[in-house]
Amino acid sequence: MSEQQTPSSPAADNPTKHRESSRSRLGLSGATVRNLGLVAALLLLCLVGFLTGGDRFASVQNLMIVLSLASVTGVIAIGMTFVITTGGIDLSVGSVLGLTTVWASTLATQTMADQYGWIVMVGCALLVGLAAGLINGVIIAYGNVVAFIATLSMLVAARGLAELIANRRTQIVNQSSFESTFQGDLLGVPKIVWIFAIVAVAGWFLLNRTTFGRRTVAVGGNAEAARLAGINVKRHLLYVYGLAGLTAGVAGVMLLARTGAGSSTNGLLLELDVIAAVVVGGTLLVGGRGTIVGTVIGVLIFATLTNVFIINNIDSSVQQIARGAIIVAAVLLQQRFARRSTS
Amino acid sequence: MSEQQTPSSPAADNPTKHRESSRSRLGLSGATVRNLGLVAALLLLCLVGFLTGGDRFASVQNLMIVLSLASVTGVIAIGMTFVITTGGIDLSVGSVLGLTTVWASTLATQTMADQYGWIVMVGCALLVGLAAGLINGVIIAYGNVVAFIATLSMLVAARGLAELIANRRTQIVNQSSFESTFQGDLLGVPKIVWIFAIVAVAGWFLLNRTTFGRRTVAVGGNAEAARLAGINVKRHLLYVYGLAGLTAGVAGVMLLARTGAGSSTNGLLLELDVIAAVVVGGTLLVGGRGTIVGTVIGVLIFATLTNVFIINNIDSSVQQIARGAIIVAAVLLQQRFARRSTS
Amino acid sequence: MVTEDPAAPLLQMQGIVKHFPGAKALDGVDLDVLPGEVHCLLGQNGAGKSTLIKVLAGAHQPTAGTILMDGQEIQISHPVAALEHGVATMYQELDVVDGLTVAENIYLGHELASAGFTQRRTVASRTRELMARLGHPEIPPHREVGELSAAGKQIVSMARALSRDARVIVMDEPSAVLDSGEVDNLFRVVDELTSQGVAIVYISHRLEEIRRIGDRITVLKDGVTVGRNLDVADTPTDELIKLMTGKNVEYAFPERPGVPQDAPVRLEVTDLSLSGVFSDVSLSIRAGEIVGLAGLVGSGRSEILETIYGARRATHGRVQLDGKSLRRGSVGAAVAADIGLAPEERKSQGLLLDEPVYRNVTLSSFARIARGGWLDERAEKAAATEQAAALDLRPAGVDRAIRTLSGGNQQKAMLARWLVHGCEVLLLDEPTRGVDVGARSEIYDLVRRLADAGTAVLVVSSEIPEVLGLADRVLVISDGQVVHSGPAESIDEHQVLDMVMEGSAA
Amino acid sequence: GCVSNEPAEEEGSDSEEMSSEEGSGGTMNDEPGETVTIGFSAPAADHGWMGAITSAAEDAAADYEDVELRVAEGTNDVNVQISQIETFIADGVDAIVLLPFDGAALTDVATEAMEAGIPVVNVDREFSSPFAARSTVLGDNYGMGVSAGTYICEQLGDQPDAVVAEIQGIASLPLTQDRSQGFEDALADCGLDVDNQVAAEFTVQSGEQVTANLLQAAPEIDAIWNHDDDQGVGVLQAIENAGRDEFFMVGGAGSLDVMEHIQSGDTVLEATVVYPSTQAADGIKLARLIAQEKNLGDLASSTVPRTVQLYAPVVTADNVDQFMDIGFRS
Ligand SMILES: Nc1ncnc2c1ncn2[C@@H]1O[C@H](COP(=O)(O)OP(=O)(O)OP(=O)(O)O)[C@@H](O)[C@H]1O
Ligand SMILES: Nc1ncnc2c1ncn2[C@@H]1O[C@H](COP(=O)(O)OP(=O)(O)OP(=O)(O)O)[C@@H](O)[C@H]1O
Ligand SMILES: [Mg+2]
Ligand SMILES: [Mg+2]
Repeated sequence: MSEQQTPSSPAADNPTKHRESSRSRLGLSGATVRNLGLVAALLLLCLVGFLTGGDRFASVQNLMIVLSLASVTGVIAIGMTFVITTGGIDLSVGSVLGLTTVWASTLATQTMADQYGWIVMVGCALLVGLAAGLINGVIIAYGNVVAFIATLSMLVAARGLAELIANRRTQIVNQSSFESTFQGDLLGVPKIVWIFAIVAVAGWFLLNRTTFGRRTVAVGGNAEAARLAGINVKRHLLYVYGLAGLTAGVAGVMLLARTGAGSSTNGLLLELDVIAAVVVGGTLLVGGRGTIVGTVIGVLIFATLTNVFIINNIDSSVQQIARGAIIVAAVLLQQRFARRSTS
Repeated sequence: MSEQQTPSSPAADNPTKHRESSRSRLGLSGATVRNLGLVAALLLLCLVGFLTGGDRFASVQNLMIVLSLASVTGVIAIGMTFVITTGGIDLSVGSVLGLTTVWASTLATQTMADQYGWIVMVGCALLVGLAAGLINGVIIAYGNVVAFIATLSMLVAARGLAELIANRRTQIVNQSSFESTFQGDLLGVPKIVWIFAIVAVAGWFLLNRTTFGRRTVAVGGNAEAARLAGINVKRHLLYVYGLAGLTAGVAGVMLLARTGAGSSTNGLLLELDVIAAVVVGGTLLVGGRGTIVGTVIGVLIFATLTNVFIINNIDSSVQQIARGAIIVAAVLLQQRFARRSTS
Repeated sequence: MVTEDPAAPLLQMQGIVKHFPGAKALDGVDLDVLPGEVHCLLGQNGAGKSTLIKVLAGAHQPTAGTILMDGQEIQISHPVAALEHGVATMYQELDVVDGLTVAENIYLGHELASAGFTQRRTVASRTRELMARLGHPEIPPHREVGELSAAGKQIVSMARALSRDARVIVMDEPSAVLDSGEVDNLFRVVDELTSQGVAIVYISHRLEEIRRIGDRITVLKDGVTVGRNLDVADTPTDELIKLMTGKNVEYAFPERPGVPQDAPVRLEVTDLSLSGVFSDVSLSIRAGEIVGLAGLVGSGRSEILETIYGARRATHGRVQLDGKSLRRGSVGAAVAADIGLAPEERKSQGLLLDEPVYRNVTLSSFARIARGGWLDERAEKAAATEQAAALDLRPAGVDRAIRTLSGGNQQKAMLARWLVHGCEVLLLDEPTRGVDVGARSEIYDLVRRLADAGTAVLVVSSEIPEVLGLADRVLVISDGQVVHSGPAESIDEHQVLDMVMEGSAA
Repeated sequence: GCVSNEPAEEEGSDSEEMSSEEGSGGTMNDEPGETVTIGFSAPAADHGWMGAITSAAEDAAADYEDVELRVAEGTNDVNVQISQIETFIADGVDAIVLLPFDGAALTDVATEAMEAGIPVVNVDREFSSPFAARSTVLGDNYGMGVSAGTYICEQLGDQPDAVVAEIQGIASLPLTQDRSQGFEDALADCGLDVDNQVAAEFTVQSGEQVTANLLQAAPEIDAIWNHDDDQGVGVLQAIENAGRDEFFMVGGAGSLDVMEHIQSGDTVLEATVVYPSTQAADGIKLARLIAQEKNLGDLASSTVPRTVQLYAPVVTADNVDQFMDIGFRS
């Protein structure tokens, strides 16, 4: 939002042209260079984890824990990457996630699932997420309401609706076909991690290899140019917010599988974590540039950070102070790295 | 953030020009026209309040309740208006507010205040707020860290620090000079409302009548142009975030007076409320346009909404759904109004 | 070049009216375009040229009027409809997306895709072909457009129009950001297209270009057609200017009074270098002197100006004003020492588009206008109004948002900023880019008047005649090096071009 | 397993039993008196226990035709909560039941209400001044910690090296600190201490998240105390996901699900410490009695007492049947 983020400003020390040449020499795309810094931050964090936690940190089991924890946030972050790439924001993902877990685990849904299989619960979660996303999209694209306000309103409203439906109770999932399908491991890797992987790969292709992705970047980079090139900008925004809602629904299914419970408190404050991961990953808040790989690394950084803290049994207040400092340090490191690697 | 907000996009039928001319005919500034729509939304809300609550709503006493409620948020929203006008954002205000209430009410501070008067507590709150804001500013302006991430880190870190200082206990204020100075009414109006009024008027002058305000608008409107016009953009950003921190400190003093207690949980999630009020008020998230009057009306709308809900005794979950819908409706109304009033 | 029967126009626009709420941009404009011709659209800044072609492109909806293609009335209700009817447009405002690659920009909106997946290889090879056709095989399809210069972006925009296989290509001031070599390239492609029967609608403020490629001319003034289908060969320049401006404009450079030998040196630049861009640039300008920098696009002229001004931090060298060294890399110091820069890209580097004119004008003069941080709006407006009047700013009011001014008037407002400030040294980067003939000579006069009053002026322009005509002394820059320095009278356009080419070949 | 969204009657019968429990001679008290308006304000229902509190209050009020309940929007912003109480005062309600987000912060406004002649019943989080409430219904947070710690001591007292882990609720709340303090003190009595401490947020999701990490951090555990049974749903799931069972767990609050687990012994959950979610319902009942100037049925004194502190017993497989009735559906 502030000028520092605009890559297009011909700011004094921005060696655009120069950078390009050295980059092409290395055969690296701009996104790759930016991601290198992030990987460095993640590796540094892992090193700290290993030095302080030893085998408790550096084990396959722990890796799976970190990945599992990253999965729910990660799936939403993929959808959020698209939203932020258009220059928008979706504050409602956390509460929509909560709503989908509640709706998909009501007595009625679970009873129907007993009859027709888990598809009912999954379908319910996805539909609810999609619907919430599309409502956001309509309000933003066709109502011209600033995304921040529209999705903040959805945040509040979806939470209220979830409370109404759940009657403020936690709904336990005991639908066996759902549990057997989504809980546990596959080839030694938790199923929800597989889902995250699939969504991430699909998201990467969608953003980088399809017209949908190209249009997303165009809408965020220069909406007027996109319009003049014949893109239906409003409809595209609608789709993108729908997509974000859909990923919230997928994440809802994953959370249901992982916690075995639907609750209106699910996803509380998740939005900030998700946005932070996406932005730390290198997607620009002003729009026009998005990176799925960066987002995945961003999510992993946050999950690893939590893991390292708990393994070291650090007081939660101290954790928070350290967390703030480390996030800033990671971003600074990333910048430094990007600058150095190109000189 | 999405294209709809960008006034600079030469969108096809954007009636900029027209608005300009009819505006000058009516002798109204652009901000005034936009604010009219907001006032209409507020009046409508008041009408609903009056129809449903009658005298319980339309009484001086109730007005004072609404104003008191609006005051704490309002003061921070004034600072936030400057930040958002530069195109930035400050997510840390709520937790910095919490930190200032804690720091200003520790045993040590209160003991010192017993000796030297309330100025110690107030000075402490203001200094802590200012320092937190300046740290934000340095990281954003000189570290080139995106404001969203820098202030999110500050949010987390300040909360952790507040917990450490308060040892997670609520600290009771029983410093009599502080209480007698800031609690209660003056001329029938609560003192914190007076403070809000003073801060709002000062903010208005600062934004509209001083070079500081002009620079704020310039930095947000086009940072590169501002830089080439000789404005020290980085230093100015530092000041603006410092100002936001300072208003968090002022709000801290007000909240201490209102609650008589300092706690690390003070100001939880306040940032979203504040940003929502500022944006609903008409300040652009992309920067370059800010309105103090709009912000004040925005804050009043949210406070009145809360008040009308209580008076009407609506179920808490339903309230949330309604709140979401009403915020969107208010923004839509404001837009419609602005469009109509200029045709 | 007109290959078909001139009686059968390809495209006709009749009685086009476009009202923006409160303003009439077009008030009944007609345009006939024949197949295979280059039809030039002329008019002052704000005459309505861009608005007209935006109506044609479906970006604006006309208030009234009809558009005929092959004699059939058509509706162009959105940009896609225009493209479907074979009308492709290169807009005046660069309409590329920085975050996308060259190839992606070219095929934006008509991506070659199977089942939604972009066919990257096909797209890349076609892009390579297009770039080769435009004379720029060195621009790779996968390069991010944000990393290209303005000229590069213009070429991408051109390639996009070509990729549409259009029957009519509209070019809105394509040459404004191009240097002479690039313009030659552009014209070669235009010739190629017209020989295939494609019609070109060409907008430019450079009359000599119109002489070179134009077939017929339509002249707009204040939203109405004042000259219709004039033959380029038969219409003298005076007449065109008269049609456009409604008066006789002396299209000449102001007299050079000659700088007195004893005039003090104002600006002294010694061995200034910016690593990777230019090196060891030395120059000095005396009070009352205008120095011009000539060179190709990308030769580093803008960077030299910006480095002198402190907007970029020099890696080496020194800038002195009246014998005192300036702090390196500090715009504030330069402004305080009364150095002003009118940057190259008005919109992105100079203006606060949504702010009123007077606030744009006083932005650098707070030290003069404010007292203790307090602004006196009345004083501000008075100062701005005074300079606006001196520059003949149109419309004269300083309260309107600067966005609503035409390009030439925005440029004048930029100059007014430094007039209010009062400059010892004025650095002008492409001061007449996109400015119409009338305003152009006013700007020349103004610069000369400033110099006569003792200001030292450094001008960068891609139009070599402009540099030669306006400046007292000319420095030729090639590849970041000064390759020639001498009085403007002692050198002509061809010599400059030779030097420039030689330097870049070396 | 149990089914959520169970029919509402069950809850109704719950509260009826409670009311008879509380005022067993109270048939007189339940008889309709003059209609009273009671204002109710509580923090946001952002976790199950708080949700149960609000629902219980609403249900309790619904049982009386002479009670008109005004429920303010749940909020964690003390500034807003103060404004809610101010509105109640301005409205002239007959009594206020207040579960403050932060007891100290709401003390002033509660005092104001009392001064305006409106009795305030303080629930769960205590005011910092005795003048702020007519009557106070408290759980026992410190006592909870002590009960949990004592239970663990009983089980592990002979193993001084035993690894004890603690899963807190929202760490920044004073009540969490009270619980942890009680726990620590009780453990200290038998020479144990807390080896791993993590903080969740009273939500299922956060419970699962921190527990997954905790189990990794501590490869060998002997006992866990989890402060809250709502987040406990996630905690148990994480334990199940990790396939760990070398330890036993003690819960907190006493949700019905947890009691069912204790009863069936199908999880590591051996016991829970009750922290009654009936407090707000009790608050409503007391407020009604105060406003109608009645007394608790069985008391000899003529008015409602100043403080009611609810007991925090340990529920184990041995006595769980006794407590099923007061368990709440989280
Ligand atoms: N979106 C708009 N809203 C209001 N007025 C507009 C808008 N676009 C253009 N105008 C006005 O319409 C008139 C014609 O503008 P246009 O851009 O077509 O001029 P032009 O001939 O292309 O000028 P230039 O040579 O400077 O590019 C101008 O007075 C301009 O201010
Ligand atoms: N930020 C930068 N860092 C390093 N080199 C740069 C940067 N920007 C531009 N350059 C290089 O500087 C040279 C000059 O750039 P530029 O296009 O601004 O020159 P110019 O002479 O002003 O041309 P124009 O007519 O386009 O203004 C180019 O060779 C370009 O590669
Ligand atoms: Mg134009
Ligand atoms: Mg240049």
